Amino acid sequence: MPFIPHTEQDVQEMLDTIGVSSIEDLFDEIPPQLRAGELTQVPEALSEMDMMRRMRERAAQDEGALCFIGAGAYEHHIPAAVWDVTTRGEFMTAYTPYQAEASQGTLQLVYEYQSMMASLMAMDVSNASLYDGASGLAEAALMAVRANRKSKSRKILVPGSVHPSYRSALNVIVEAQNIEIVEVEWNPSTGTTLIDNLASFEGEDFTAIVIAQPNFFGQLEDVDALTDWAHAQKMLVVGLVNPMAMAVLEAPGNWGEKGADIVVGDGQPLGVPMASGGPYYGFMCCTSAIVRQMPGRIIGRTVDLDGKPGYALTLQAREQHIRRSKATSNICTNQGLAVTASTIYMSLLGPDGLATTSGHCYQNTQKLIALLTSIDGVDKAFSGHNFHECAIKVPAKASLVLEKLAEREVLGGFDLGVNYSDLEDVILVCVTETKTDTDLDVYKLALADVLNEINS
Amino acid sequence: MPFIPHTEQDVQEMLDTIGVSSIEDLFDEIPPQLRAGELTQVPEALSEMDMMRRMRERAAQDEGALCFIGAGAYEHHIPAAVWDVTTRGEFMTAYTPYQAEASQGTLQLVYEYQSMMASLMAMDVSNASLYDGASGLAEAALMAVRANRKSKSRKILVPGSVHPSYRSALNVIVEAQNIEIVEVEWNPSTGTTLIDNLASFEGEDFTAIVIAQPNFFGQLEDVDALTDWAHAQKMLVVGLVNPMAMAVLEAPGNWGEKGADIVVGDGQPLGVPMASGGPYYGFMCCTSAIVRQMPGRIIGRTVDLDGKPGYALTLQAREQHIRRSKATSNICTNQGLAVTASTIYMSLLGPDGLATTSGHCYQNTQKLIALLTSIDGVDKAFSGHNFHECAIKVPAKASLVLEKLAEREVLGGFDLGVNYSDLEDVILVCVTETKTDTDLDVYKLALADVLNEINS
Amino acid sequence: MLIFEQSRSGRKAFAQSPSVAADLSGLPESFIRKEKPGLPEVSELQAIRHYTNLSRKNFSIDTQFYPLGSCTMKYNPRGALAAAILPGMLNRHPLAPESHSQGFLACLHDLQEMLKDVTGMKGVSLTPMAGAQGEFAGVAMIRAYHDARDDDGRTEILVPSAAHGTNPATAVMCGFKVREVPVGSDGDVDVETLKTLVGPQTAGIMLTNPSTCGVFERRIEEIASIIHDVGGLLYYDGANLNAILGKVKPGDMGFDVMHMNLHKTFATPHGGGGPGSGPVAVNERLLPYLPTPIVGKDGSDDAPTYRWLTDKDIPETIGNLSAFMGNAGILVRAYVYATLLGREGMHRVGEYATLNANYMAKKLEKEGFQLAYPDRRATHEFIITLSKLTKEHGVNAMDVAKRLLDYNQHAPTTYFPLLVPECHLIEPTETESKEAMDEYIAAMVSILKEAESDAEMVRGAPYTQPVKRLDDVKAARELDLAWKG
Amino acid sequence: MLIFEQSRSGRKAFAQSPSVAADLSGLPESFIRKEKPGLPEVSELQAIRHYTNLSRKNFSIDTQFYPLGSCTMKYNPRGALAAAILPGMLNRHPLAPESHSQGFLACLHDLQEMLKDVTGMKGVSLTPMAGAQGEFAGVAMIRAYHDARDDDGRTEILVPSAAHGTNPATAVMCGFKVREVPVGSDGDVDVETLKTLVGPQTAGIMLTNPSTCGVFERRIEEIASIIHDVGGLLYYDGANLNAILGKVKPGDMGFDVMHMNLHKTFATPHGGGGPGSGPVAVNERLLPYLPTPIVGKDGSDDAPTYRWLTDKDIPETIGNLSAFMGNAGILVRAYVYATLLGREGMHRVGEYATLNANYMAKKLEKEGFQLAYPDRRATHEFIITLSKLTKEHGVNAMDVAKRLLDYNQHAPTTYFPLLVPECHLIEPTETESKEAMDEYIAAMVSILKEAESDAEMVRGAPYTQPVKRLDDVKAARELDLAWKG
Ligand SMILES: Cc1ncc(COP(=O)(O)O)c(C=O)c1O
Ligand SMILES: Cc1ncc(COP(=O)(O)O)c(C=O)c1O
Repeated sequence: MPFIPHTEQDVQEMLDTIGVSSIEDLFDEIPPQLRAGELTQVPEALSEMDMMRRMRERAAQDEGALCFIGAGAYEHHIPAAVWDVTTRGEFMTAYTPYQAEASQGTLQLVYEYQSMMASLMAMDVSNASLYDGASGLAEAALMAVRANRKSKSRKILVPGSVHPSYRSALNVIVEAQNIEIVEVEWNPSTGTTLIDNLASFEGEDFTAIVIAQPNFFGQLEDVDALTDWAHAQKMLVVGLVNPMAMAVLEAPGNWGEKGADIVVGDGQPLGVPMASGGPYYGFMCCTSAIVRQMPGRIIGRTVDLDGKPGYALTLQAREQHIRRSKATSNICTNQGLAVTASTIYMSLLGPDGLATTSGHCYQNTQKLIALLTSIDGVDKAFSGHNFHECAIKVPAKASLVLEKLAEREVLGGFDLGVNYSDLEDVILVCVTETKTDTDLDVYKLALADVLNEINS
Repeated sequence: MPFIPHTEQDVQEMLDTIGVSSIEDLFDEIPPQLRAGELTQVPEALSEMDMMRRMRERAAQDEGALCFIGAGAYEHHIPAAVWDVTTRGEFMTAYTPYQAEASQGTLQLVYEYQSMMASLMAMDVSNASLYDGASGLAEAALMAVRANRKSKSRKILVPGSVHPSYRSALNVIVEAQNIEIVEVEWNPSTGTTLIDNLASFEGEDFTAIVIAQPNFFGQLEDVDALTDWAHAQKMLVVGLVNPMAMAVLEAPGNWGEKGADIVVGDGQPLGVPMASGGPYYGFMCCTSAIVRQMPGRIIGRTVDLDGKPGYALTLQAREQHIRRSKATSNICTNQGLAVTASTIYMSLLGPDGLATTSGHCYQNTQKLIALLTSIDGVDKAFSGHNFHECAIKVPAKASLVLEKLAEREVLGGFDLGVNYSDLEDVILVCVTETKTDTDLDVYKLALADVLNEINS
Repeated sequence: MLIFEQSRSGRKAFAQSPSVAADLSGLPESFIRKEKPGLPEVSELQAIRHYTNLSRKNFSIDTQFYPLGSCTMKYNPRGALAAAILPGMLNRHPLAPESHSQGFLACLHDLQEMLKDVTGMKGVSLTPMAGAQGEFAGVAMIRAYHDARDDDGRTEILVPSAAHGTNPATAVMCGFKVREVPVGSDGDVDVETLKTLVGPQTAGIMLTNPSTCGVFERRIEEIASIIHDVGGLLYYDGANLNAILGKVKPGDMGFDVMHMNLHKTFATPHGGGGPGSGPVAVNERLLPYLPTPIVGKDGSDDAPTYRWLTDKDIPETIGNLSAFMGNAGILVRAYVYATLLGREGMHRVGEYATLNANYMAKKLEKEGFQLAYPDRRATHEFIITLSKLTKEHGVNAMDVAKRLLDYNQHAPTTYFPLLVPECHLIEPTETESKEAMDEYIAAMVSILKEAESDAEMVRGAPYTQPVKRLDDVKAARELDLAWKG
Repeated sequence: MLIFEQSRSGRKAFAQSPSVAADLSGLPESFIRKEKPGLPEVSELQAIRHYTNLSRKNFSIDTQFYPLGSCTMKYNPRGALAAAILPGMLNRHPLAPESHSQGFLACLHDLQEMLKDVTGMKGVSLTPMAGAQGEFAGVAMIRAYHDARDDDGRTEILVPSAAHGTNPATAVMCGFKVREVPVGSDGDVDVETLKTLVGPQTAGIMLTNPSTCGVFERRIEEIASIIHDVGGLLYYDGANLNAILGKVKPGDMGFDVMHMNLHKTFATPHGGGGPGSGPVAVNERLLPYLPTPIVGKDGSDDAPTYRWLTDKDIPETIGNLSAFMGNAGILVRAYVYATLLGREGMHRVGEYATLNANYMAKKLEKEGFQLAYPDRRATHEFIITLSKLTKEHGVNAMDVAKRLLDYNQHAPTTYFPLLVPECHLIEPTETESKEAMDEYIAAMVSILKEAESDAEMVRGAPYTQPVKRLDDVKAARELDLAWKG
């Protein structure tokens, strides 16, 4: 009986104690007509050995290609130590630290995480995590509506250059609460949100604006100008950032005169494997002024009976288990283990290691851009600066090019035509520090080859 | 500076404390002419990322073939839990438990290991490990010479059906101490040591005999008769066994009337990966009567100041760090971590799980024998019974057949011709529980194909 | 000591990133960060030592019995981890083309099929990232269903007073008003009152069964009729599915939609707070609204190909709830768990979980503890109330919980459900041995004696943990949420 | 509690082996085991919980400062583990054909080359499985060398009195008599006496440099001449190589043969007692005798192929010491470590190891501790003697060591080398931070005060460990080496 330790004698003794004659008797309060039959769709058990064999075969099917896709999930080198320590039973198989005295490990770690993340974002405080970047953005929108007492509109400005999946998840999650998302157009030549695009919104009541840095196209926005403009309009500013980029780029807390009010994003680049999309985690930071509107768990430092420092869940009155229908969010289980990994990752790299890694992503991307645009008909889709993704225009349908690259075991990027009908010939290409010069050459040669094939 | 935590300020403060002006000064007692120059053969450092990339490439070179080689190292399924727990820092990065109070984890575990291993071998006691099976056999020979006070000969009978590498290592290690290894011939039709072969040795003074079960050819010896014969000749019996087989086959402690006196072997089959040959570990058990002659560390159960049970290194007076030139062996560092894995492995499988696994090795081998011998000209080399290895005669040179099988990504076994000139057309094939019926078919088809190619 | 207190400016002791700085000369100054973030500067050894030692300050399933009610802290098989971290699984990009995703998609599809079977439902979407997001998806589908029928007046979701906090919070997030349904003294929903609360304003009801009172809602079919009769739908909160896995299917009880907590029922690790995974399952009515993405299968069973179903396939979907496929890695672990259990094993889960809980309940009762529902069968969990102890000795449920830690036992869930005073909600799960439970019971008996002879001592517990009882009030009043250096 | 005490007859709770029993009908009864072995019958959870909790009773590098002299307890990089457990490395059979071994062989060959360089030797064999086996291989080669020259009368190996126990034990295993060489009060070998001990009977000398006294043998070149002049050879015990890695090459000091402890100098984990790895290196003289197997390289540097060298290539080899390639997996880890350090890093090891030891020595001296060799430079380790404390307060070196555990500091090596009374041999290694050492020093200062004010208390230490001081005498007298049920 996999995982069930009972011997026949145990079962008998237990039944005797309970005073019934069979396990079946324990279900006697359940109406008999509700009892389930065979589970026909659940196959016979496999031993761990057979299971691993199957899983190795399945995993091998998906392996081996060189990956240049980013679009919200990024391949970085994860130091071996990160998950060795993260998967220690004491971290991995504990739950939410309700019993603080028996959970100081997790609690102190999350306090350290909050400190690191707040500092990386140049914000006052951080929570202990939300599900992912996209749902985190939705929580930020809900939070902004609660926090901006000056605004009555429940309307939020979101540039079209924000990740399309983030925007759709945002919509799904906030629309039931009558919050309206208003799209801001991006400039087709720079791929960014220009102040000029915003002029038309001036004077109207908006609760908040979302500013992504870098944006979905990998382009760098003029965050200072946008932040100051929004604050002048009495909106809250929600920064949406890639935390890896923040080791090099100016942090949201320092944007413009006053900095962003809320910052969210996906923590995956910080030591969390791509793993088909999750578990990642949404991080969220904000200014002290609005911390009581923040969703999710928060750890605070306090003292014990002897005055010794210790850590505990705090501001629980915001949460569903205390406040129920009046909670700031329904979130309960969060993404703790991914946060554990990120905390260890940031400790291992430190500020300089993170900046170097981040810088090499940038540098490798510039190298690849130079290589690819040396091919006839291939060009950057936008002017301006970018971080480690770049929209590359190709002289063919992006979907076709990508398909043919995949046949050559190069996953060439994300087809922007899927979400932007004007960009059907544009590929969003990502390069991180994991790519060598040889890898970049492989991509270039494959692309040249593919374009040749298509055009011949 | 990989792994060195010193800041410039640290270094300065430390130098100030010491009262020197540079690190260089700390080497002023070393004659200058001895100072090393550049290390020209050590390349520039790689980052962990670049190192892992190189190692992934190298590892991939050696991967993928279906392995039917045994000959002393066996592929078994290792439950995921085994090494997850074994590689916990507290087990992996501790050292020999000299400070018993701060090492109760390792100490209790080894006490449990000793108990399990002694019981699996049906012997009184076990030590905490030797290097591997081969060097363990040498230690057993040395121990037998110390322990058998009745014998003066320093001569030990070793059948030719004992693993050739074991025999050569045995020779290398014992010859300096004037111990003579006398070879016993094996019967060419059964591949085993027959009592008849031994008659010629009767009356002569031998210190001990080595009895392997199964022997190198995978054949089962008549261990009861051999043991009783040896004891009648006043020899000590050194059992050499595969511990996995002992879940099914009679254990050395129960051989014949009185059982073996010393038992050794390689613990690798019990949860230790093949890993190109090590780290494995040599296990050694013996009767209580001769425990003070045993080499290697031994853990004993005792009590602390409060009378609470605890564990400690014991019988240290046998060991080099106390007894120096009079020690039972020079061994110091042993193979603790592999023992840790085996202990967890045996706990996870229990007596029934181990017997089932062992039984499936046997059963799969019988299946493969039937398949292979259905090919024209292919036959068992020996009559009698075998465990999970079998000597298979092929109608061609074994080395050629194996080479061509390898081209088909089947590692077909061990070429017995390497060590036995009469067996140049015999392959020692091993099948464990890890092989499926499909795998067996793959082997059969590949072999048929290879023989076809060779004969055409 | 905090990791920051071990940091020294200028320390660079790692082999983790390229040693040469990158060329950033192409980036204008204005984009570039001016001040280093305050991350610690420690050596690899310091980081490992620090976090290894921190981990040692946690209780966990791997180290202690952890009978946290409503959380199903069962053994998390290491084999599931091993499979999920195979390189092909770990390094797959979420947007990899389907040609490079067949292995992963096959696992997800198999899991969908198994979950349909155990829930008795018609469709499954794996995407929700925890129970609460599953609830959101489910209630959003209820909303979409009424919307699609232009049934506009349905503004209320009913929730029993014993419900988990996520239920009312979710209903509100989905734009509904919450109306509480009282629970009777036998732990079942008060059906008579329920009848008075329903009407054309009823969008649906959210129920767990067994309920958070640890008893099976016996009149569930009647409740289903009441709700359905007024045009509402039934949401099943699957947090307690472990009690009935393989024994009863929620779909058969009349539920229209539900979530599962794979991190509970399907043994994926809880990670010190998460991640979890909360797939939703629906009957025919709600099939069109399932959240995306879902894995579809084309071709024959012998040569299947798998692909993502998106809003092109499911035009009425409520949409996506995360950037990609939810907590994909957790889904892989759950799939592996189901594979290791197999059909027989799946049937056994509910049986042994129930056996363990009933055993503990009966034994504790015999030792003088008061069951909240003494006349009911326990399900996979049960409640004791310590009101008497509190009244007589001033030792409350929290004190007993803290004292348990000194006995190396993780405390059960305390003060939930709110309607039982001074309660402990105890859930042993099927993977715990009789011996482990007996030890816990012995600890409880011992604490009972201590409370009688030295209540003061018990109120001061714990004494053996890295810290003594913490000042929660100070934590909330004098907020210290980030280290300031 | 022992794992056996958690066992219950008939418990089968695993998914680890095939669930159906195998068909053994082909095997005659007489071969078959009659009684089950006494292995525990526990669930996967019980096993994991038990061993996880056991691990928590250990001190280790990952959790504590561990300045065990002569053992070089430096940080063990996790990257080395990650590389060594790549499937291609972990699952390679030791007898796989060379066509399927090029990746593994390349690593070993690269390691051989690097070790030659850092030792200043001409040949390396990686096969010995720990230091002591390296010593055996080395002394056996010395024996083979003399034998090959028919130089029969060489029956003695010289060993300084301060030498590690493995040195004399090894010499005896190789059939030699051991003659002890005294060590002077400055920690160096007494060269004048040495001269009187050598002669035609001298096969060789075994030395470490720096010696186990933690000082550099300054007259090493003179010693080499003395030994070489009488026809003997010099063996270098590489246990202390960390002190001079990248600074001095043993080959340049005149040594003919040596071993390295990769588990010390090359940062492979100590595993609670092992495994280690003890490669041997030799100069030209002993090249013909190197133990097999060794990795050879054919072809150009651009397209190398690697192969095993065996006794066919090295006909005079002393032979093989283990069934296969020694502790292959440890060799891979050591190779990775060297790769991560690189040339510069390798040069730094000796420097920072020496800096740390000298810092600690000087600070402890300033705090009132007595250095065994106060006029000498410390090398990578140093000795303090607590004789004064023992005389004045009855607190001996062992008492202080045990009390250190209460300060969460692993004790240094005690009572070794034997010639320094009441000694602590302290080796911080280069991977420890100044803060870690300062904490240790603070603990020592505090214990000194405790010894002065409450010697009794210190003698009773430790108080904070899973057990108090253990009764070693009982352990040896009333042998209990296996659980009897
Ligand atoms: C009864 C019940 N419902 C819902 C939830 C919410 O699930 P999750 O924490 O996965 O969001 C929980 C979890 O604690 C629960 O116990
Ligand atoms: C000086 C010295 N020589 C030799 C050895 C023996 O090495 P090993 O334990 O690897 O056999 C040691 C190890 O402790 C040592 O310190």
